[in-house]
Amino acid sequence: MTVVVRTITRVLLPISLVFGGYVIMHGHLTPGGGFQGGAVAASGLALVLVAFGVERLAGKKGLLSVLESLGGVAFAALGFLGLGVTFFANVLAGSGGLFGHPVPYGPNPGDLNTAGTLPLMNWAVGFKVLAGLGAVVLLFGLFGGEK
Amino acid sequence: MIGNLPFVVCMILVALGLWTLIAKRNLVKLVIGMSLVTSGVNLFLVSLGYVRGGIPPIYTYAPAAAPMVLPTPQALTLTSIVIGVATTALMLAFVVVIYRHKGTLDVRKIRDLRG
Amino acid sequence: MEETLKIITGQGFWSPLLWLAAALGILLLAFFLWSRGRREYKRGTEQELPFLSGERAEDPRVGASHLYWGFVEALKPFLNGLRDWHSGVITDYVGWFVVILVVVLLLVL
Amino acid sequence: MSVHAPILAIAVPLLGGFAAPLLARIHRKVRDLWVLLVVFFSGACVGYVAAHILSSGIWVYVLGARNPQETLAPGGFPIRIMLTVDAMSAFMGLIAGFLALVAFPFALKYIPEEEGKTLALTLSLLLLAGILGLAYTGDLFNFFVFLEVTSIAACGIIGFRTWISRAPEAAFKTMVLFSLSGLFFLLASAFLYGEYGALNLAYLSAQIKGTLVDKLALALFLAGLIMKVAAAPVHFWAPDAYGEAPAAKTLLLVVNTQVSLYGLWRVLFTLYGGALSAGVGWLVTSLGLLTMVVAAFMALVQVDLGRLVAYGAVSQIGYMMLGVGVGLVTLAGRPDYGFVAMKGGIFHMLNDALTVGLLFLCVGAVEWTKGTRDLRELGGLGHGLPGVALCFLLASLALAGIPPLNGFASKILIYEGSFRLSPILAAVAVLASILLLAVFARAFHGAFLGPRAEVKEGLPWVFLLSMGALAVGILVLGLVPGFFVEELVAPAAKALWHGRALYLAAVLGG
Repeated sequence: MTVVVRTITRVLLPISLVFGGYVIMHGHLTPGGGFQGGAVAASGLALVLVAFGVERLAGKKGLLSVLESLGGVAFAALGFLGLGVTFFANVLAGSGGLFGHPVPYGPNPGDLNTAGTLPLMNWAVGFKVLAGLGAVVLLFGLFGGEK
Repeated sequence: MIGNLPFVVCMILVALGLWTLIAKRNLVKLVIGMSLVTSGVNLFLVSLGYVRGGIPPIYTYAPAAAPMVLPTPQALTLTSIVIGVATTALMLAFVVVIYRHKGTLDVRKIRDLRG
Repeated sequence: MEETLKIITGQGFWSPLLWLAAALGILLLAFFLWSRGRREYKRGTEQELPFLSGERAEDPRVGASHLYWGFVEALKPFLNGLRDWHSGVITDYVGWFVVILVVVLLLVL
Repeated sequence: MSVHAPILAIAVPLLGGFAAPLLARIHRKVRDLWVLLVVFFSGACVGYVAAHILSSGIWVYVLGARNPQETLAPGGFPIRIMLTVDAMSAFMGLIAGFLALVAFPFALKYIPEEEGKTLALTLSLLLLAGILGLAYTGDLFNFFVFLEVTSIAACGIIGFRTWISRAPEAAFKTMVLFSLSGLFFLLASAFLYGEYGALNLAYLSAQIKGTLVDKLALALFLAGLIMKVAAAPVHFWAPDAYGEAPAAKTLLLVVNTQVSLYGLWRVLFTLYGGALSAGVGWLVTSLGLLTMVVAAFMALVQVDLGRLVAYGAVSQIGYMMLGVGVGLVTLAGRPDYGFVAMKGGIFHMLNDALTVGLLFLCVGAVEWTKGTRDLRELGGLGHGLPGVALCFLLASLALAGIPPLNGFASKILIYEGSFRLSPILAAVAVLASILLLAVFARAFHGAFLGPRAEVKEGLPWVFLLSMGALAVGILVLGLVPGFFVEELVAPAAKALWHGRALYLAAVLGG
């Protein structure tokens, strides 16, 4: 690809990753969440693929698959965390300390930390989607490269 | 009657998707048809939850006592979109592999499995 | 205990163990008849070799497709139609899905 | 811990599936051990759930609530995700658990390491989680989600061997049809959600009165699920999928089809049990007849052993649809013969899982030793593989409904039940059975009889163990069918036939 595309990619990649992280992080407060944020971040990977070619990312296939598995394991494990009550029960919400106190009912700005396991699950899903979509795009690149 | 217009449009989308799946010969176009059906169903779900004059169901800085649209169909739609992405990616991957084996995307030529 | 060994079918019952006992009886009868037969068969002679239409068969294997050859041949038009129906074209399959959808819609409404 | 058994049966394979690729990086043995552990744990949970339900009724489990039995939110409205496990769900769970226990050890030896074994195991665990989820879930949307989980995992399993040109083709076709069926299921759920504002099966069932929207939704449900269960005019995906997937994994695909069939019964009996016309019952019955005849004739002309067995498997779906279809037709009057036919149809699910599973394992063993499944090239394997030949013979006879094996035990219930409704139904069913006997006599003759053929030595003992487990199951179910019919099948059939009120009461109270 031309130098224009490469330069713009260098500028846009960090922005897309940070914006993806923001969407994941605020998933329980504003529109967005794990999947959307992960997809935004994965678009950054796709951009790299287009601008620099498959070779640049080909070595990262193993890393992506590990990240994807880790995301899945973390999500399921967070569900198991609630087993003292019921599966998927939000035991961390309002448990004090880092996780803060129960939120008041009704419209309010909300805090980043008071939702218990929800943001953690968002992060798990976000990484899974980032890695999964990244791997899919990468595989399409690898497939298309040979003839 | 005019309130049902969104539903009619969604059904037209689904029908168009089915038409694409029946009438088109190119595998990639079949995947597009599948996406059309998915979009139709997703739009139908979202339009089900609309409340006249409602605001988005977000509690952050929401005006008090304003009616919100139903959040459940939106959550359902989101799940459905995620599944749709996975399905599309998988189908496109199969299309790529089929093309590498057979060198064609015409459905009439991809019929080793028949009879 | 009676109930665990047989199934009541509404018009009678099915008991596999009873059936096995009957089958055993018939088998014994068959064995008895068989054992009364003549024994003129000589091992190691030409009587052991396979023949096909009076000729010595070189490869006596009967291919799987030759079983029921006549039956399949007689039904050929029907079976060929059935095979053509499974055309392998995905758009046809979706078409049949739409047909089922329409049939069900007409039936239910 | 035991109060969480239903969700653990689903969640542990899910976690196991995600963790398998990570453990494969440590060591392959660790991964294999982990997969076996996960499957055994899930199987134990399934068994525990079944034992508990058969002794003390429906088990409701609400996810994320303060108490697993707290089904209703304040205001008397069920909003949470919940599992509602009755005798029929537990029966399906048992089938899935047993076949998984048989299939996974077989697969560990069957799929070569360099052919994506980790991927196949991961997908199979996800498929198992999806199947158990379908069997246990109590609301429509989760049913859809698990339907799609099984679709994606199943198509991954069918098509992951990308270097074979037929596998991706089968996977693509199956994927298109599976997605369509899932989307129509979702559309139908959306219709009901739009009308009643809920997705919980029990709540919707209490509300449904048979309005126009209800009927439209019923048609969409039926169209989607009939495709997923491989009934006749839309069964085309099944032989492709069963034939091209690795033989050890086809067992899970068979269970996947059966659990979709369970979904169809759940929708018809529980969701629409109060407002159903006899026409739907006749539709299911006639599609069942069409399925069994068409599939039996198609099996007659196959030359590929895997595809032949696949058509045999499709024809068995027809028997289940016939048995339960007779029950649906007579649902209004609930005569005794309707219940007999229902018992036959549901018993046949278990028998079909065992016999078809054993046949596919035999096909896998044949392919493993000879590298081909073409009946024109096979022959004489009975000398080298006596165990496999014996298992194939046993399973074929059971599939064709020869007494005293298990296939006959369930088929006689179907024959006698459907005979009372119309003798033509029973006559067609018997005809299809005779055809199947001819088909499998030919398959057995073509593959195993004839002069001795060279075989690859060293068939793993795990193969024979898995096949032996299924063969013993066939013999036991055949020789003492009364015990299983009374203890397992009758409660499951009753849960559909009479159990709708109990199902509603378990969730809605009162």
